[in-house]
Amino acid sequence: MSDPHSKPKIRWHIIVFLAPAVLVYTAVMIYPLFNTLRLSLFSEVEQTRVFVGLQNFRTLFGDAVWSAQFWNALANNFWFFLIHMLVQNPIGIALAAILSHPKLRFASFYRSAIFIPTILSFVIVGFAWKLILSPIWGIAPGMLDAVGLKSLYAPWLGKEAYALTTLSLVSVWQFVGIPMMLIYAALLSIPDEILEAAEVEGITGFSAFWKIKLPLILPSIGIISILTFVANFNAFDLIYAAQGALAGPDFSTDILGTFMYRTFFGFQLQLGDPHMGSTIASVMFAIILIGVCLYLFGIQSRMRRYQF
Amino acid sequence: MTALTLTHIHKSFGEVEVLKDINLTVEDGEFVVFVGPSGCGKSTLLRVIAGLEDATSGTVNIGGDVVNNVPPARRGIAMVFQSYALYPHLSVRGNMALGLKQEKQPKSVIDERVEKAVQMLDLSAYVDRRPSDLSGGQRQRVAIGRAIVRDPKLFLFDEPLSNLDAALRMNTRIEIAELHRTLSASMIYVTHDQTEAMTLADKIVVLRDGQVEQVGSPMELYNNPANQFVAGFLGSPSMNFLKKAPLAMPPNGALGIRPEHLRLVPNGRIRGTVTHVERLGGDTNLLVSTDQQEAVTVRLFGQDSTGVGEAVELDFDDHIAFAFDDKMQRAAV
Amino acid sequence: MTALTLTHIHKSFGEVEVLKDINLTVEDGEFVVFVGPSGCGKSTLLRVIAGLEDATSGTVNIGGDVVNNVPPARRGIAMVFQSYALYPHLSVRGNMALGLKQEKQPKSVIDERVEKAVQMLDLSAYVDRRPSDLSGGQRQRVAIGRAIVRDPKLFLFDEPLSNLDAALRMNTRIEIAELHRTLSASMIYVTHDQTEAMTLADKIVVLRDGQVEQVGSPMELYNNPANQFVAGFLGSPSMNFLKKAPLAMPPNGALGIRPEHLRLVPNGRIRGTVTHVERLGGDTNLLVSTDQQEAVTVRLFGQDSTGVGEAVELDFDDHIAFAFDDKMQRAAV
Amino acid sequence: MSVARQNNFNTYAAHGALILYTLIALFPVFVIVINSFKTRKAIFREPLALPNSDSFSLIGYETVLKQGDFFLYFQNSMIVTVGSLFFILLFGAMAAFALAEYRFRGNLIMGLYLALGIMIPIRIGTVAILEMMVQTGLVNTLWALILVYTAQGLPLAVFILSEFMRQVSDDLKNAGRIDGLSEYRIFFRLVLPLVRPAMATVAVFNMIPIWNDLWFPLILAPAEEVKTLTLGSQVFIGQFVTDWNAVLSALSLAILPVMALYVVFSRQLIRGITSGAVK
Amino acid sequence: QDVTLTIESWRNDDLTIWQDKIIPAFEAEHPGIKLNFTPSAPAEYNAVLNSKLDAGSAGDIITCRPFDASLALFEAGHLADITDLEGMANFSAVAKSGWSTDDASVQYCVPMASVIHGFIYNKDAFEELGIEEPKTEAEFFAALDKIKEDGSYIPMAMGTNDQWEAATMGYNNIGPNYWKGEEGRLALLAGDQKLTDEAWVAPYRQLAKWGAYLGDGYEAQTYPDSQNIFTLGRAAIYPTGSWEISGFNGLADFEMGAFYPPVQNAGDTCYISDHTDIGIGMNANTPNPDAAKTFLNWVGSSEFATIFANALPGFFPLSSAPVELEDPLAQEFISWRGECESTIRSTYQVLSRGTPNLENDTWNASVAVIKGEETPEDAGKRLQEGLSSWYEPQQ
Ligand SMILES: Nc1ncnc2c1ncn2[C@@H]1O[C@H](COP(=O)(O)OP(=O)(O)OP(=O)(O)O)[C@@H](O)[C@H]1O
Ligand SMILES: Nc1ncnc2c1ncn2[C@@H]1O[C@H](COP(=O)(O)OP(=O)(O)OP(=O)(O)O)[C@@H](O)[C@H]1O
Ligand SMILES: [Mg+2]
Ligand SMILES: [Mg+2]
Repeated sequence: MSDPHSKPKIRWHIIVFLAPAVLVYTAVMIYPLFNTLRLSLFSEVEQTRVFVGLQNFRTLFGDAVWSAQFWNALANNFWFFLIHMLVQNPIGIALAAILSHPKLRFASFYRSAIFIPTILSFVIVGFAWKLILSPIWGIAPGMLDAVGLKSLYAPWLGKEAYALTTLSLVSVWQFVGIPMMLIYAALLSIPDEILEAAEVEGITGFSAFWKIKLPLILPSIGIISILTFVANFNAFDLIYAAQGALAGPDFSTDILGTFMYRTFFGFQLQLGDPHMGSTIASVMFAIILIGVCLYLFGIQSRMRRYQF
Repeated sequence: MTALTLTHIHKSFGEVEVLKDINLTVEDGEFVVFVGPSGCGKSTLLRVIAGLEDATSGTVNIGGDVVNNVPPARRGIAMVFQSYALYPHLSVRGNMALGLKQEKQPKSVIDERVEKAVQMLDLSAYVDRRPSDLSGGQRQRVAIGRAIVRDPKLFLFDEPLSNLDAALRMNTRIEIAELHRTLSASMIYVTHDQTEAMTLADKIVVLRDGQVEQVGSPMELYNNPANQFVAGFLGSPSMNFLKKAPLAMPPNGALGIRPEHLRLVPNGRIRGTVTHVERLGGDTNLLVSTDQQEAVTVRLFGQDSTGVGEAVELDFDDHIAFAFDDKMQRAAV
Repeated sequence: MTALTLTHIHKSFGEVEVLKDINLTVEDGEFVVFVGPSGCGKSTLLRVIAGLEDATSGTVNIGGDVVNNVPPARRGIAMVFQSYALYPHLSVRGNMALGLKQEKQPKSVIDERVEKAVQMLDLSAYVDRRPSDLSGGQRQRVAIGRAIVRDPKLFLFDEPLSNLDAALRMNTRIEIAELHRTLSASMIYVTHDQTEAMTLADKIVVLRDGQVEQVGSPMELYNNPANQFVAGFLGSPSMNFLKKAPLAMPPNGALGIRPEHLRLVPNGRIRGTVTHVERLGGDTNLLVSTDQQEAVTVRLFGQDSTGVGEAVELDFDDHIAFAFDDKMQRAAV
Repeated sequence: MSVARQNNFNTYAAHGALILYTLIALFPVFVIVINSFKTRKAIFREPLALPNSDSFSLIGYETVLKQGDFFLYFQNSMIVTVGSLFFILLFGAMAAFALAEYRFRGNLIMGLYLALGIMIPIRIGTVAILEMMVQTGLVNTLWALILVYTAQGLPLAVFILSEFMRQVSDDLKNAGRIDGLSEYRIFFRLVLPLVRPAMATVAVFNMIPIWNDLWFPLILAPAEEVKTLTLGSQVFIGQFVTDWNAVLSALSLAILPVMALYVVFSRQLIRGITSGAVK
Repeated sequence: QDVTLTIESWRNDDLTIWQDKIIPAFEAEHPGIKLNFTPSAPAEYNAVLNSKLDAGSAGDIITCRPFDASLALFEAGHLADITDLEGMANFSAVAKSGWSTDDASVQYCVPMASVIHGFIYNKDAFEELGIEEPKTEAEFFAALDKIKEDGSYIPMAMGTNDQWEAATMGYNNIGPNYWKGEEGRLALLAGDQKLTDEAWVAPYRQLAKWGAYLGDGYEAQTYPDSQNIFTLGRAAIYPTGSWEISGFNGLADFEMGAFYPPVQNAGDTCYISDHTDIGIGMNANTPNPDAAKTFLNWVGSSEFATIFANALPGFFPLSSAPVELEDPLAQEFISWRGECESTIRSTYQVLSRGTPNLENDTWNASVAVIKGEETPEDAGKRLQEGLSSWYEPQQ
């Protein structure tokens, strides 16, 4: 912006400001990551690493065993993402909308409490929910029983049909605080005068939300969606903590993260295969990149950010 | 019929009493301007009328009905905000139509009313633009249009022009005056710009510290202020107050003389030295330090060649000077 | 000696040329005001002088030295910003002292200079407060104090008063004028308020679209504008331009008459109807629609009883009217 | 409360919904904490009952505290978390400032480059990271963890902070320049204090995954003297997987410090978020 | 100058035993060598160890998983060749098979312990209901039926949530009786038998019947859940392995007994899975090879075997030296070595090298069969297809 010195001079301060971050980031993150992604073009034959081009990708998509697992994980991952989009974000928005009510009492208490699951580790969350949902310990069946809905209980985590949905909901439970906070911030940034103008016109309560607030926070919702997308397609820990690396039952909770982990690092008797593992990682990276680009160029560019 | 009657309105925020016993009547078709220093409660009073705040006590009567418990939308009012408060996501047309849609007006009525407002405000070229694509003045017109389509009994304006630059402010001021003539609706207008107050108002309400200081037509207030506050508040440059005046005065009182009523004359009763000259082209202000060490402003029409440091003698007509007593109330000269 | 010489200054942001060949001289002790519509490049020019932006080409000469490659702190300038830009974490004293500390001035010198500025600006009660605990006017004074202590050859002000309210603005304007007289330093002052421009300037520079339209003393510009833009830009209410004037005129040109030069006279050359009256107490503006369907403003001193709808006849002295040709340049009447 | 504007029913409904969700949010934590204070039998018999004189037991905590040096683990976690946050905030803010403040060739590219890391889990680079740490002799030191977490946290930090930095008044920085402050002083003295709420936001968002991470401590610093609390409690969870007293106590012990840290930062977090960063 | 040997292990359960018993015993005998036992969680052990070995930061001593996982480490040059270690002489060829190259020419880990599969039961419950230890399939199911009828106990504690329980404690527990232990296992390796053969499908057929005897919601029951159910006295029978003994002794307040997998018909030879489970080897890149060898030799000694076996009843030493066991339940388990033929888990050697991985598939199939989602025949077919897709002798 301002260069107090003459043009040709190197602005050392820019370099000084950027250098530490760029160095640490490049050395400890980018270099290892690309070093790893590079492995996807190699394979190990007779204890030596040979370059095989895109062979690993052909295996991943062409070989029935691999591709079945891959598509299963991808489909599960989309479901995982869909549930977050359909449950987490609407709940987050709803909570934020309630919280942003100007005269609400105890708002800061609610806000903090609802954010607490987000700060817990996956180990704790996975373990706690396994306990609560466990048929053995009986908290969930007991509670359903108390409201006369015992018949609705099923050992959800153990049933192929429910396990993924259940875990997605646990994840929703854990992370709902993030969209809530971001939307809350967005709602607060809507000027009071606009809402009052609406009030004078009779647009209050729900219609104020639908007709005024929601359109105005759409850009934030867009950003939250893309953050959710990236986080979901990178997810791994919760499934791993709750269901193990085999993402049971019968791979019904397998998502790209667990699939990649299992392949890359091996599991029990299965030997780690860094080459296939990084192949999957590369594909994950590509999927996320495509998603982000679609968002940036397809949606973000069309969405207006309102200056208040 | 009266458009608005306020009776014993009090308003406190917690401990702080912001409005103290406000009584006020706005006649049908009247243009009333609230003026007063910043923080005196103008906006709060307007918001109480709109129903955006509840009065702590007192009644608000709009068009004959007590509306204390009526939500803003059903008070028959429309409000124009300082920041315009346009809906950023809607087009000009959408901004104007939203309130009507909310009232479930038939589409034909909506279209017709919006069209009329658009015509009236000369916005037809912009109906499909978003507020962000409009200039400040256009936004202001849209905000007014949004008020017009509601066809209210009472318009409320809260400093609607303060975000516009000088030239635009003057034009829009005139437009609002014309609008008032056309619609012949009652309007309440908050401002702290006294030019706006003087030029627009049928009736000015001067507020201070949550209390009404004086109510009257602009020229009434200008020519016959009830107290020193009102006298000093209206008029630019503001009135000179002399403690040591060449006239008989109430003890500890002050003599108020408007700058344009001071004349440079030989052997004037006030002597002094020019300390600063402001030449505005159309008129010239002299700042004079009197021999009694008081500062007075003299406003001369046209261009004047008096320079800084010159000794001058000033005089005024006694009948257009005001005397104020030690409680700052008008007193006989 | 000249305080500042700008020679062939160009400045582009990417493709956009914001300043086009600016040449300008500021004499020692002169008060120069830059005016012009928003976006015309006033701030950019000021920032180029300060060294906060580099000119794309051209030289900046301050006090005899070419300073193109000299950082802002060593150009011998001080700047006062529109937003005051006080350091929020420092007290008033700290704000003023920081630049001097940075220059490694001895403590005694710093204390002395800060003390002097504090006295001059009447800030002694606040020296230990943070900016957040000050009112707008006080903040502005601190910002000026911060400039003063640096003892600069050249003061740069970028719309320093635009965040103040009307009354404060007038007082501070006068303070700045006094400051200029006391310090007799050169000052460059950016504003788009023409009252400020007229009252403060020794020399006004009117900019438009990155180009200098005219340079001269306020009265020179007021009484002898080089073109229609300058003529219309200075003066409030602004000059009337008549296309269909009762005088011989350049083809497609316009005749400019200042509102205060129009008189209500019987049998005047211009006939019309009053469409709006603005009574300001000290003067009265009539908006008149002429029989040629042109709108003119008439400014009358004092209070006038002419009402809306009245037919009036207007006239003016030919020698104080300006003719402009179809290129908006001055032409002979 | 305003009569014309507020509807009591809505207020009750709002509180109802919030209380319900708050209960849902806190329930699992509640279950874990209360059961950690009960005897093994009571845990199973009445999982939802509060501990009473009959069922109260600290046996789990005794087991956990007897094993391993929880205080040391806690200290390690603290050092790693605080250290990483310090570098993330410092380096991140510096880079964000450079990107937000200066126009230079490659500004955009650099911004994108730094954002790339948001999209790939750093975990897949584990082997290369470990190799590097081995070569530099940093394995089994807390520095290894601090470096990794710093790298991992930088992309988001730069992204958020640069948004904030753009909002800092240009005039202020220019005033500093005219007063002769160097770019560094402008950054440290003027800009950093003004983006403090944003820094708190970044701190909270980074603190959680760092404190809770299991993977890198396991690989880069598994030695006893540099073990983190999460790793320490994970070993317990493995070791006492059938001893629920111990497991629940270990979990409670792992939850409480983060909660405490969160409470410390939460006010800043709200301020940071609501001052409009991530609009 | 002391050298410190760091031991990598997944046995975090054993942390206290190492710290309290094994390490002091070793250090007392070998001044100058210190030991540091650094276990990680079992599920992460492979990933962590591989990463550390690749990067060169792994400890000196490495606890070896049996068969391929360790073989891969050896082939990658991470495990040292310790064929010539004196202590190696104390082990039988079978014991060594878990940690030698396919041709048995090179040995890279010292065998440390094996575990024996079987069923532990609640003696009090059996007495209460008047049930005897079942010897045959028929008696086994009769017993289960009886318990189920009575209703005060869950007949059998097992869950399918963690998957491996079903395969390890189910399929590989009862399977050897059907495929005749080593005979069948070697035939499968050689390609002479197929997973679709009756010997390999029959165990699934048994498992398919188990679902009915498991507790409510067994689908979501985890391994620790099963352990708790049993030790809290809520289940009567617990299909398991000897490794539980030490843990259960502290938890259960009833008397426990054990029986080996029931045979098909009375008088049939019984086969047990006596699985070589833990070995211990030396990081090829250790800076302290001499100290490491000293330690490994000590692990091969009868002294270690005695300490280890008694510290961890249920982990049976593999050394040929006789060991006196004190725990009655452990004695029961080890006594089966005399009655029955021993074998190891069918999927561990060679067969889980490729993709799809037979071990993982077996987990999956066992669960599916128990839940009734797949017939035993289909399971066999699926596994066979998977195996033959990469394992040449089966093609
Ligand atoms: N919601 C509120 N809570 C507490 N005090 C308030 C609130 N709104 C206004 N006030 C106080 O009431 C007083 C009057 O405020 P109000 O906005 O009506 O002033 P105003 O005359 O409109 O001033 P301005 O010209 O600056 O707009 C002020 O002192 C203000 O601080
Ligand atoms: N950093 C920048 N990058 C690109 N364009 C800029 C930059 N700064 C200013 N401009 C453009 O240069 C032109 C002149 O801006 P400048 O701020 O000098 O106007 P101004 O005369 O000070 O206006 P105002 O009265 O509104 O302050 C404007 O069109 C503006 O958009
Ligand atoms: Mg107000
Ligand atoms: Mg500007």
